Amino acid sequence: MKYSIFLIVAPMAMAFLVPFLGHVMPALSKGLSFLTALAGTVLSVFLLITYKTPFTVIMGGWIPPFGINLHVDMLSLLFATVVYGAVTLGIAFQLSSVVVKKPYFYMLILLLLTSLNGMILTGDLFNLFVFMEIAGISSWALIASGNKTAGVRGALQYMVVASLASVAYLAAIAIIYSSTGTLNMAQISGGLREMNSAMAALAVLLILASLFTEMEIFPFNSWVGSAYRGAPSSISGLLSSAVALAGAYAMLRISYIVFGAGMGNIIRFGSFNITSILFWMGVVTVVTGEASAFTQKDAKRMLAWSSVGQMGMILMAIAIASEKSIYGAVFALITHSISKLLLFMIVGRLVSATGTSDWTRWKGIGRKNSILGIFFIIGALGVTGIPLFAGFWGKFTIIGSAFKSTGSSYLGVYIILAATVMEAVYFLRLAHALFEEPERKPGKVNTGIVFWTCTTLLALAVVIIGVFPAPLDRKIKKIPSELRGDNTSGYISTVYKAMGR
Amino acid sequence: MNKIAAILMIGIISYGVYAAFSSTQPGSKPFKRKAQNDVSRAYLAKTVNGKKHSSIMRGMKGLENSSSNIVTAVVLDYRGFDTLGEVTVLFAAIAGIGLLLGGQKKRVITPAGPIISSLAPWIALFILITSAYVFLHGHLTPGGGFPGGAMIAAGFLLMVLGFRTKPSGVFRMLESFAGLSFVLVGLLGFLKKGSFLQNFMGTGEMGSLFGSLFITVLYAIIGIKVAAELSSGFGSFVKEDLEEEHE
Amino acid sequence: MSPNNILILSVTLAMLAGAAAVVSIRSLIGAAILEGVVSLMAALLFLQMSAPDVAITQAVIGAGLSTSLFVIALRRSNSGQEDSDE
Amino acid sequence: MNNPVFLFGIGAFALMMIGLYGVLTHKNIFRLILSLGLMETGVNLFIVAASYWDGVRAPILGKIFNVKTADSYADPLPQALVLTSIVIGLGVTALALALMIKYREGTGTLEMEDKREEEVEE
Repeated sequence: MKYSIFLIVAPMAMAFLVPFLGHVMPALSKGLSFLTALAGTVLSVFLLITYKTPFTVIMGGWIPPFGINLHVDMLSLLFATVVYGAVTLGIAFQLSSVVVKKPYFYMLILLLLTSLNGMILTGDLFNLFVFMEIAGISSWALIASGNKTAGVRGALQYMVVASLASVAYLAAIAIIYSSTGTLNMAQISGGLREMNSAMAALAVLLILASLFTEMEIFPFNSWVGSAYRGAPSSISGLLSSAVALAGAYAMLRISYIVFGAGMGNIIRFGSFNITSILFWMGVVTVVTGEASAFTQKDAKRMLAWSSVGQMGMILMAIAIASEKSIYGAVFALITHSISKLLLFMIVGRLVSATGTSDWTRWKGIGRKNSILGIFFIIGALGVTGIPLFAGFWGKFTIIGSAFKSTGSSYLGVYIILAATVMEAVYFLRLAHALFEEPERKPGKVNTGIVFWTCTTLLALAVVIIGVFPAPLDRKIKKIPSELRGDNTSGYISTVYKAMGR
Repeated sequence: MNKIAAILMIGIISYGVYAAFSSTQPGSKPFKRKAQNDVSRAYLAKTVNGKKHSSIMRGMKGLENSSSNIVTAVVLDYRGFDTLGEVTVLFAAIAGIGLLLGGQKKRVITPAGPIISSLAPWIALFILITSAYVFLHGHLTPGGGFPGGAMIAAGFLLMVLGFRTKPSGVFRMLESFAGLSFVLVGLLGFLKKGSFLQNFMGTGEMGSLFGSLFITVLYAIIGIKVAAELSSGFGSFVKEDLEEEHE
Repeated sequence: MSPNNILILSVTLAMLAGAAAVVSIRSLIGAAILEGVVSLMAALLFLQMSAPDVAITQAVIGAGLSTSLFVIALRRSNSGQEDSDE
Repeated sequence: MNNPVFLFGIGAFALMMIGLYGVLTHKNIFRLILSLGLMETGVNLFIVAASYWDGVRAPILGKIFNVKTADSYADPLPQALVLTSIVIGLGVTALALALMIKYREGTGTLEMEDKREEEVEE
């Protein structure tokens, strides 16, 4: 089980190898990048299948809190698997597209993969910061690699916001470390309650601000539109399905383990209550995200803002903090990643076929490429959460948990339902345009065996999860109890066991 | 954003920080240190693995690590994984620069004036020796691989300015090689001792130059890597710079 | 106030004055060089806080390399001395 | 004022706020990067200052180190963190400058707010 370090180390080692190979044989370095990601996917699936109880992997032979530890449980393994799967398909998609990229491009994708897995697995607050910075740097470079000014502008906007976020995060680390004397997440969880409550509230607000940037929560998401639009389509897909996923993971982990020792027990610091802040940020994000998506004529921007809306919904679920809502949030995150990656792949090909990302000029493409159009509809239904498609279960559970909760959380039901209607309208509007009578003869969409393999896999996943959610359901059901700190298989007790206490 | 809004925002933040720091509720706070905490006390007294010493002397053997500079011990031994991440950050940044700025027109480099070009090699040699000293003594004195490597890169920048030296692909190779060796050292620890980046070379005499081989090896790798990285990355800024001057 | 505190206070004030100049001065290249001065003052403060490792790193990387990088990048981006911001 | 710890803390915080002012008021990318650099320096000072206390020695063990005197040494962990953070800051700055050069090549300006949208094709 300690082999889970290879989830982080293998792509890192491969990335270090690329400049060497890129000098000798560029093609080989690309192929090996893909194979590394594929091997990592296999490893993560293997770990997921053989998984029994949470465990802690120590680094450097030093027990936590002196050394850094990785924490592997169902939540981190599931997310690592999704990230690996998404990146593997993303690399395949990029390899099969007409635009030839330099070996460095694949190297940066591998570094992104490394850092996202590091974010997901680490149990140390500062280590999380280091991996967040690697993720940031590699994604800025990748966004700008589209060689278009829009991408460079998006990357710069992202850079400025993310740098502010990392300063806030470091300031929070300074406050937390000098008051509690530790950086280990499990230990901080106890230490935060011994802190002066105003100080603790300040630290928590600073951390929340930086995590909101990773997770694309309003008002920290002004960069989203231009970054997604200017990036190459494979990268936009990865930003939505892997980077935002890792951000949401960090949010889940930190808000349950660090801020509150377990479910439904999110800490109050004096009169300051995190739950309501998270909930209202989520509401505002859903409303603004879906409204911006609704008004977009640019397909990539539309998908980007739709991701923002989904992240807002997940933040609301995190804030409701019941066993059901956690289940719903994890389910929705995973299915959102799958469906969005599918949509971005299709949109990417449509953009390269028509030379524009304005979807009103895509009229009639679906008539000539009907399977592509059907796949688009499957992806759209998956994101929207129509019954029999993957997104349904997550959304359904979140709405159910909002029904059961009292107070302002009840409002979540209406917000999510309204957002679903808006999503359905703007996706079906686009899908309708695809099958409309064309004004001029639509161009040929460049497809190929690799593209069809990727999209078929994703579309099948959307449908199969929608119809038979049972296998995924069994895995996700374990998560709420593992997140809880008070039982023997919970996060905190696992780490404390590794500390020898 | 206009200036008044900015000042208003800064005022709000400052007030919030002031309110938090002046809060009189009970509990621990930064800047008001309680007795030194467990973690750093264990680092200083080298008692992380539970073995207690009444005092530590120069020349002592069998300590959990024999670095007298505790910051170095933390950076490379106790929290070595962070440092691997840090090295990767630089690597990613330089790769990004290569992706964005590399592969452009042919470069012409103009030589600098006579004073710089005659002095450059001597200064560069001096910098090289100093930086080697800095990263070999990382476990004894302040300094280490990062400043040492950065100094070599500065020396190299001087060479670029002084001569017609062109930064070549050699640096990328060296960087690649150094990064791989870092991971390899980590994996050897994993294979021999069971934990990634664990010290598998043993510890020697505290306070001697080659007493902590593990740290010296890692700092040498980091020094080479940082030097190669910064030289190649900054080379790609400089090259274009000189070329534009020429045109 | 001990002499040491006076030294610390003057270095801090010099650092803050430099920082204020960085955000307000018109010349871009001047701002870049002042940023180096701020880094150097910060390195002195690190030294005062008994952190010699950090001080050396800050001096070499923050004051040395970053500043030269700023200047080189500014020349590379071929911009004039004037800032059109005001 | 007699305790330099607060001086360090206030200085670090003021540096961060000056940097934040720069980030909020400027549209010039070069100035944004410089202001972010100021904020990074400020937060690094803040990390070390938050765990510093008066009259400690640098965490480099002398000839004889007694466990009882551990309190007279500065806390090594924040210093290690800042070491990491400075190098990360260098990486971020370098990449940001490369992005700036690229932006300048594409638009001919260093100002951020240029709203002109161009077609993307892949």
